[in-house]
Amino acid sequence: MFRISSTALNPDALRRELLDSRAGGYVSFEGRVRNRNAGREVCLLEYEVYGELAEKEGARIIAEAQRKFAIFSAACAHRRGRLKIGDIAVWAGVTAEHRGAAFAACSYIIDETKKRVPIWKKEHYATGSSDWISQPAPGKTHKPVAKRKS
Amino acid sequence: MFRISSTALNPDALRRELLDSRAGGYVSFEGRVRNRNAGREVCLLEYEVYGELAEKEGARIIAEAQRKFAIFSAACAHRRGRLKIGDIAVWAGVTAEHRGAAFAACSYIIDETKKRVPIWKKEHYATGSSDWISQPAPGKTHKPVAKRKS
Amino acid sequence: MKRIQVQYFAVLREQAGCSEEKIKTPADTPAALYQELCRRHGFTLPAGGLKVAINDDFAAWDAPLKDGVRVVFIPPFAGG
Amino acid sequence: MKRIQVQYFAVLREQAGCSEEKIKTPADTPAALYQELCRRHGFTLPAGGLKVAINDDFAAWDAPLKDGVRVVFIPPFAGG
Repeated sequence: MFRISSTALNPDALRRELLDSRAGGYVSFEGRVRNRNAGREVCLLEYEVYGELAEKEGARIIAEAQRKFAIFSAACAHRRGRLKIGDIAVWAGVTAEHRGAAFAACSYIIDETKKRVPIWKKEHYATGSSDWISQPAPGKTHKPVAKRKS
Repeated sequence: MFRISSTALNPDALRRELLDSRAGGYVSFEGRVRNRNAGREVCLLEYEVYGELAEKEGARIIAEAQRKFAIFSAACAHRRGRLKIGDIAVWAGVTAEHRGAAFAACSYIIDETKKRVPIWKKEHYATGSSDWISQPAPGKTHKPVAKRKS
Repeated sequence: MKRIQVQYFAVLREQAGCSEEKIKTPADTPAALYQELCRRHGFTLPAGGLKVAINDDFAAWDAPLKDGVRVVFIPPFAGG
Repeated sequence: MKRIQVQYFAVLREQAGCSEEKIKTPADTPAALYQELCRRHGFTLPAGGLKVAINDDFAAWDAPLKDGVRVVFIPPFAGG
């Protein structure tokens, strides 16, 4: 299950959809809006989503995780719209008989979602300016996509 | 924070103790009582804890995780007493700026807890028999500690 | 001339000043179409950093552009 | 003779039939004490598979056993 949501993500409800009496291990990840990025104070984040392709690509990622790892179930949900500091932007959860597979699959889903699912993030700063942020090169922090038009 | 609890673990409440506006990533693990282990149908599990040493060793594990990984906060809680299928036996949660460290630290805490914290598990089977279970050799499923006295 | 529906997101949407437009174009590929749109809208992103989708599937920059399709130029993104 | 408090968990508790006892013993080390308790309680676990704690800290099997300490023999465990 891969879902784009316009309303707050509820990890407890999302988890309940996954649970299974066979599952010994449940691993989840929550990505939250931070108050700083690359040294700048962030006030607000806006997520824009190419919905049709995001849901297709997200479903492929979940199916790949099911194939690659010995897991029972996996899901991922991502927000669209305006988010405040501390709001959950993305959630992923995996259940498995053994925890190793659950950790690996959950990490895989988040990595691939960030790499492949067309979701854009605009950071609004305390200074009043804003920037569209792109995926950083490995080891780097996020950087603006393009200079703002003046 | 490492805690032995005689009552149900509440992941939502445990998570709230960890949250922090700096934290971009939150990873958690829940280990639940499964209905089968090593091919036998499990009805009930009993956890017995050497409390004084468990809390000392658990606190050491959390401190190690804080030292080894770039994380903000980490916690682990383990049940004692009788648990039913689906009950949470152990929970661990980690917050970090970046998700890689959060996944690694959460996995470390669970691995070390299972290896080093003196907590015993007795499985009660559908057949009416029961066994104390020990840590399996790598790649093996759990096995009984000793033959029952006849 | 082909009739193509183009959809914009994020920085391209802001630079185009709209999220969608219908255009008539002689372009045979997404690459040629993007060049044309750069001239029209003053896009600052080089094609090399973008991906392209035709009818909601990723496509090659030199894929044939058929009449009536929907094209999305996908700027660098960063979910999560 | 030393007075030692011994605490039992899990399979050792069940085989001893109690979770705690105070004993007087000539044993100088946890290893010697465990041998003595095996004879008394018929423990089936070999010392090689156990750990030992003195006053709630892990200790060596040949650590000196002082009067008045609390000893726990720790059978193989498996939390989680």
